[in-house]
Amino acid sequence: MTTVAEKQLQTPRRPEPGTSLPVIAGAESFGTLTEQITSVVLTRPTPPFWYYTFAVGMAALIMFVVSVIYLLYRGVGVFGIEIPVAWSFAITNFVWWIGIGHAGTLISAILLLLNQGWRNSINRFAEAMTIFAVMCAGLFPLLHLGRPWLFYWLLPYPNTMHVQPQFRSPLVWDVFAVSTYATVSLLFWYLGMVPDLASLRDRAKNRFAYGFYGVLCLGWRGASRHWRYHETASLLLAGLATPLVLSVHTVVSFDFTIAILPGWHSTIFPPYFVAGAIYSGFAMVLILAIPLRKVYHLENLVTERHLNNCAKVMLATGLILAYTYAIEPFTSWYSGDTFEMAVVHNRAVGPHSWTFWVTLSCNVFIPQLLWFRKWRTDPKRLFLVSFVILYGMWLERYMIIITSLHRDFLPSSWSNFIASPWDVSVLVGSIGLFVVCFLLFVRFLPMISIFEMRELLPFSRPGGGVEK
Amino acid sequence: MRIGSSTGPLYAYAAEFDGPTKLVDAARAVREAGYKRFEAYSPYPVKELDEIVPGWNPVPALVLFAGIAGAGTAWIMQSWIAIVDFPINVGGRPLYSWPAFVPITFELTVLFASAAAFFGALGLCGFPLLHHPVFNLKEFGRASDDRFFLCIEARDHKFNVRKTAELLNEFEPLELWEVGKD
Amino acid sequence: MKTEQTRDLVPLEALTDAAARKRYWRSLEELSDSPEFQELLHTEFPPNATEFLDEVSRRRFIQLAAASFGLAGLTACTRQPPEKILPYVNPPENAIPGHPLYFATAVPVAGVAEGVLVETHLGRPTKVEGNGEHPASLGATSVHSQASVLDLYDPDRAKEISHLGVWQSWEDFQLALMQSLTPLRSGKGERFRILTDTVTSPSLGAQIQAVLAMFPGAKWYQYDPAGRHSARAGALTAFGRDVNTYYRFDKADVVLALDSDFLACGPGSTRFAHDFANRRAGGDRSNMNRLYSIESSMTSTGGKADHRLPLRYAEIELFARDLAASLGVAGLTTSGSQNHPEWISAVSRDLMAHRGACVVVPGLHQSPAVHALAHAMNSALGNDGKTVIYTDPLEVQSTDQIASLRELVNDMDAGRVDVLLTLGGNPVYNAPQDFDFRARLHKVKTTIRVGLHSDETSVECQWQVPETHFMEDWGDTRAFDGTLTIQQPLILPLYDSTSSLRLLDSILNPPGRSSYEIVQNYWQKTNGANNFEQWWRKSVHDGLIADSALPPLTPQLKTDWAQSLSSPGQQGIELAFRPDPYLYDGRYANNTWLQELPQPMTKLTWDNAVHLSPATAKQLNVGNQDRVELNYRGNKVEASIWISPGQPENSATIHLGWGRWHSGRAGNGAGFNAYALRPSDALWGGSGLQIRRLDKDYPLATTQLHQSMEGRDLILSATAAEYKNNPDFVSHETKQPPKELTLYPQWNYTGYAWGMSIDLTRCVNCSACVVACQAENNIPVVGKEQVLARRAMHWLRIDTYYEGDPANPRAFYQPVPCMQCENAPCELVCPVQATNHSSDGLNDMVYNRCVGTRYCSNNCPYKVRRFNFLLFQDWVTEQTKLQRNPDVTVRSRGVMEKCTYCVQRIREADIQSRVEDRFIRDGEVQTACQQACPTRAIVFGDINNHDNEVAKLKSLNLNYALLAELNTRPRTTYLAELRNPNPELKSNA
Amino acid sequence: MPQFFSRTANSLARLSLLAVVLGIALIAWLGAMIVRSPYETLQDVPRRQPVPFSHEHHVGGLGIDCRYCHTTVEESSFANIPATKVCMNCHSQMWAVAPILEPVRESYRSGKSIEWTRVHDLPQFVYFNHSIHVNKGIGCETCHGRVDRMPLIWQAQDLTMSWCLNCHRDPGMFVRPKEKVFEMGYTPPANQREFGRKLVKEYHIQSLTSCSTCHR
Repeated sequence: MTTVAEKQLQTPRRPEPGTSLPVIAGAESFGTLTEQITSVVLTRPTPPFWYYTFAVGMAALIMFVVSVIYLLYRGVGVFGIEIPVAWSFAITNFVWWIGIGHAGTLISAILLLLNQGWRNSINRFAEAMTIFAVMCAGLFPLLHLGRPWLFYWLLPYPNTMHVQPQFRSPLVWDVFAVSTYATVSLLFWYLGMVPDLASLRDRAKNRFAYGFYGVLCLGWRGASRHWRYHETASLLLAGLATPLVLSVHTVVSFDFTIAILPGWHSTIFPPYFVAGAIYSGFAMVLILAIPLRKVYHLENLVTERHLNNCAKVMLATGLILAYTYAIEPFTSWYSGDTFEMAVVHNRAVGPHSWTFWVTLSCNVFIPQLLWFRKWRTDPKRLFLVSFVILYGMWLERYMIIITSLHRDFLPSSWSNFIASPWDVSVLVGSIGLFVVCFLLFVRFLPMISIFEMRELLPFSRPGGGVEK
Repeated sequence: MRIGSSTGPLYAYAAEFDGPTKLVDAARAVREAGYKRFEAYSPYPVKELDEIVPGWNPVPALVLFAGIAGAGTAWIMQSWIAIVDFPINVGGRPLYSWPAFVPITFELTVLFASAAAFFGALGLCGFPLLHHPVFNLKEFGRASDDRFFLCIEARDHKFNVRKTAELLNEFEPLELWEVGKD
Repeated sequence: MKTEQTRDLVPLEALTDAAARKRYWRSLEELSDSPEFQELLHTEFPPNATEFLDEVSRRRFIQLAAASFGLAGLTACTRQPPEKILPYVNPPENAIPGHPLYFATAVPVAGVAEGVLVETHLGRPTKVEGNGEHPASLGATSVHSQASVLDLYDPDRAKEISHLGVWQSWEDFQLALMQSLTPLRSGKGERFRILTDTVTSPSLGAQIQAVLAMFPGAKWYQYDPAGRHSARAGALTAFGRDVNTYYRFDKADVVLALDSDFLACGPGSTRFAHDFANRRAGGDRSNMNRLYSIESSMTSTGGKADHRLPLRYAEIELFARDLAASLGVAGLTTSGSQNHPEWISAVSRDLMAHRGACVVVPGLHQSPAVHALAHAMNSALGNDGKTVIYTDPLEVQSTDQIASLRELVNDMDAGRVDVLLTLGGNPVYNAPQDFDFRARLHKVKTTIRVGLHSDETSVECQWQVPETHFMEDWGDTRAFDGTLTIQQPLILPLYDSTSSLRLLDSILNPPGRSSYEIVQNYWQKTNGANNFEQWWRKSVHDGLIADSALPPLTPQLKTDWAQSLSSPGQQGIELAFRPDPYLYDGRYANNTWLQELPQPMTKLTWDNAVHLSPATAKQLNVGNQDRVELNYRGNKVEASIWISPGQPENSATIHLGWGRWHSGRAGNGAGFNAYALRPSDALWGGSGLQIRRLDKDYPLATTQLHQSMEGRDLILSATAAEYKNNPDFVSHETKQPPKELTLYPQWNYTGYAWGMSIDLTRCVNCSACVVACQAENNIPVVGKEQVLARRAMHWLRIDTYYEGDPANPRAFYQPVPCMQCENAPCELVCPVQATNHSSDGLNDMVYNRCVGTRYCSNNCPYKVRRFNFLLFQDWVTEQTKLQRNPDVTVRSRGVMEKCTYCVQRIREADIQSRVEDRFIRDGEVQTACQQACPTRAIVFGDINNHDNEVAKLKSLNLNYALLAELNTRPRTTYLAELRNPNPELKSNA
Repeated sequence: MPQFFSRTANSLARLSLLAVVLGIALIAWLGAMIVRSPYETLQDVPRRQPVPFSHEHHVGGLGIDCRYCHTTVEESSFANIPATKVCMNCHSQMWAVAPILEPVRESYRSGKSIEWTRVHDLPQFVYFNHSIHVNKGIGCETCHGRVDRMPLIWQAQDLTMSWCLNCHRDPGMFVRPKEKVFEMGYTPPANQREFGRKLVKEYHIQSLTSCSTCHR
């Protein structure tokens, strides 16, 4: 009787059509695959890299907590906001974080629907990234309220005042969109993780771990009935999450487009924002994936092909952005609207023009390097480009918010904007929150979907061979 | 035949395989033999088992109904609040500004449907179900790793200690286990 | 006009087609795209890093306990702290709790009265309104009257009698006063001196005279640093006697202002602005008056002028002389300067064409010669008795204040003074620099100071006696035309204080009578009517003594007056002192409303500055906010530069009243002290100023950083001639979308529909409306740091724009309250219904519902919403709480606020009318800004009733909506500005 | 180790899930109840006063009209709390030495106000006006309840905003003839709906629900 492992040695690996880069590199059996991923959580010593980054993240998180306490104590005026620039960092951060989250949903939902098998090795941590990013994002609209303790007035509930939210406001849409998005992402992520939690349970070395993962996996047994419901639910969730993810950033862009401000009031914003969101999200995925695969020696699972594919998505969305950057001045010129033209002019040469040009460089010019295969597959170079894009996308939102607000209709109200140290500390602090959450995830939960990776193995189908 | 769990009355026979091919073949044979209470366990979804292992899948219907309920809830809530509950002139817009109600209606549709998919799927699985007789099988831990199990419950009216074991042994399992109830 | 020059200075020129039509620009640095200017633009904004280190926030630390209570009150699910009700023991007559009472009195602004009605709630004065029957007010108020109520509650007022800093009782003080005065009686009181502010109060004058009679050797000095020194000297030159001059602008077709800011500053300005505006925008506007302004710094009046000529302080005298000569004033030769011949000829022709219906107005701070020349011109033009009225001086005793103060100082220096009683004034701070008053004060044996504040003079005197505020005590005072008002107290003195009247009485008839007895006795004696009680009641009630205006005089020009004129020399940079438009001579320095009130043209708050013309600044290589050292005759002071368009070349204007060091928490350290440069022989300036640039800058807080309209149609204007040819120019220039152009059905407002009309022709930028709004609506003051951070809270602002040549631009004023848009963009985006429309079309703002997303502000195209970024409202100081209007919610941290058309007044009137089962009458509801406005530029009412004034104004063809193309459909609309330039005179038209 | 959890773990897991769901519901329900309860609204809670003034005695027993003490109720927003002088009008003669009235006499002597505890205490941002309500046929009793049966005064209604809106949206259900405004124990006619509609028309009553009607 030959074991699967032996059989697998003789099965030739079939490269996927259309690419020369493999999804899984190196020989794998079910056992080694399970071992490789679960051992990160269960057996292997936590690498020093984890501790270093955790320490840095924790320091930033403490800064975040301190800043938030001070913010709540003094009031939202500790930020650099003013009249007319009544929104600045907080909303920028909100849009930025939400946008980052979008890549996770895209990878897990849209690529699942499109049957892109390669996404199996990155979808789990991308989803985790989504959840933590949405969490960070969700904090900002709360923190930037004048009276944050009354946030619940944005929700409809029976109350003694007999007053309900105003459903024409994009901010109420935001509340629903972001909370739906957070909930659905969490459900999707958890549903996908249940079978893998069972794997962790079954490989747990001590009672505590067994109990912990045993409860978390709810008693998963891998019965074919389980898989049937699980698969259906996953597909349906993917089908629901796909329009959801598009709607969320569309709604976020409504925060701007519903307003009458020149530079905000534009129909191109929804696709523009969605593309930008995916763009920045993939950059974040790469920023997370590149060190992770190195530190945890996952190069065989997260291969150059993944890097290449992510880079291609970035290139494509980056080009969409470039198009919108180009079309914006065109439409304002074409409209003949004095105010719109003034904003375009102000963005290009006004006191905040540096944000415009740096944004353009980060999001359009520098990413053109991705046309070169070397830049798409070399981890270090790709990391660099991703970093630039991530910064560029933050700056883009900052640019949109500030340049439209600080010079709008009446020149008498024109102003400038200068950030306060608290603006920066809360932003950096939120990154710390994200890093801490993400590292805890890596440490305690399976960061790669094990069961979906098994499906990728060539002998996973009855009769051998891989489904596409 | 090895004993998986010594205590209690017999729960099931479990055949352990090292790959999906034999599992599917065995399951098909078991079904053709007229067994109803059997279940296949695998570390990843094996599509072929869907047609073999009996059961129905109400999840899509659940999701559809929940989605409709979500849409209805959102639309009715918004319209009622804006028109009936406290009609207020907001920026000169009409009370029934329906285009403004679209985003939330969509979001709640998705929220309700997703919740239905998630809770429906897990609920149909019977979760949380931390204790289950099949866990009495010591080797069952590998069902989430690299082993495939086919269980035929003793409750099945066709179950016969000898015949069932013979049927399963036909497919050369790595082991055939006897699983106890406790 | 220098078209080619200004064109490339407009940054948006390339994009705006309107640029070809109009060229607007803003603060000077933007005129240039040079890197330095760009850098300046960046540094102009404050880093917020220090915002939690400032003084205010340290205080705030303590406030937080109280604040949390306030916050709790606004939340929904917290129980309110229990509240007590304290009813009267004996209810006063006429007092209905919940209804305010109004009492007539008069606000003495620099000794000259403005009649007012003071609103009191349960005995607390909260708001000052104009007295419609008083000639100086006619129902309107100046900024000073509006702000005077805050002075009453100033927490830094002097609170107790003290001797060398030790608390004393009133009896202790009286004893000490007697002890120091009794030995002087032997020498007939030669060593006893009294120093006062300018005294116009008859009863106080009588008291002082009585004291002087008791001490025949004693002397009385008056000193007002910003008083009518020149006017007196000029009158003496021209007529050989002192006269009080005032003007009848309602009868003047042509007005020539010689460095006079008569529309916004100085005695009578409230009335003058009223008459001027009525003459300008009355009827069908076919018969406008014309204003020429020749001035040495940019003022509101200059900005309003049809023709403005910036001349240096000294050049104005030459101009006046040349003009007078060309008007044919006898005995006068021209200066020979040959400057501005086209102006001389055009203006003199225009004046001659309107003999008896024109007026020449000299500025109070101009030289005596200009005053004399103005008298001569008015006389030559036959204006005397028609547009120019002369009366006896308002002062009880007109003196050469500088000479008399010099005498006092010399006596003090020589040790000839034993007791100096200082009533009011603040000579240690504001006496001419060369008098060295502070050092000499210490040579006096006993120094006694009666003052409202514990100020620079108080702390240098041995005895400090707190003075009552005019709202706390009886008194009397005169208006610009001599009309008398008996001031009545509205509240018991808040502190252990006394009035000058009472103090003097304690010398005359120890232990002294009450102020009431003193004033009533005086008038009983003076009036002598047999029905005195009735006369007294009526006079007090009406807020003025009937027919008490001083009778007109007809003084004759001296024959040899012209010989006493001398020609001023000039070299180098000229320095001009001006009283501050708001702080006056510094007496209002601790009034936070006035400190934070944006200065008329520059919109500066919390600081004064050295005003230089753009070209002079360039020449000196200084820019906005640069710190410089001013050196004038060897006296030095550090100051900041502000580049002011319209300032004459080689001339620096600085305002008095700043840089105080003992005024209280608001005034201390705000601005620099111009008195430190002021010599007694050049009170209003002279040449020879040296400016040395120091290598540091000093942030100046302005509320308007950008004063160019960027070619946008924000303020529509035309000349009278253009309007005549094209009466519908407004509808051609605005792009109001048709009402049908919307997908949505219309809301109909069937009941009241409140609306406002603001006439830009009438607005003179006096800012009374802004302070009135602040007083009425409990608007907090935020302090300089927060103004720098662009967080000023004024609900109503006056945008000031410049157009044309920076050396001599045209200025435009536009008051901007909430527009109350029917299609309000702000409401649409509020997630919690905190702002929405009332059934009568108001854009309601529900403070208690606001969670502070600030989205509404972003979406407000007019940027009229104000946000409580931090805890701006003072929840701690007890005194300021007393001032608050109980009908308006006091907003706390994290809440948006804005103009509501004074909805509390609308609702009050609404309720009153419904109780009486009738409709609200036109004019029954006045907004605070409307009520305060001297020129009646703001009119408010129900626009659904076509008989109402506001509806009529809105139907004029001058009516337009700001940013109409956005289809917000504002309820507040403007009437386009009309000007009436002289076709003969090309410049500055 | 596969069979790690005991059979009871299944029930335990399901119960704890249920507990979480029910717990959240319970907390929400409790919160909703608390804000509507007398704990928050102080409805029906008699308040201690410096003098135990009994409306039951003065109104119910002696039949004194509301306006004898609450003098400004018809003309002002504030109904007025009587001055000490008003108490002394009678109590300088009647019960002139009763120890219970000592605080009143003390106030009269010293000129210091009696410190009553406010019972009907609206938040500072709510501007209620008595005169308009009283003049348009809203009885004292409608909001203040049967004052003639209150030994110590308490709040008869919860005074929440939704309570205010109840009437403001449909005043016809609560309005009564003007002459009955100060009457206690008024029973609305059976046809209040039609009767109210008639009065609303007659008195020109408006249903005002704009925010600035009460919040300024």
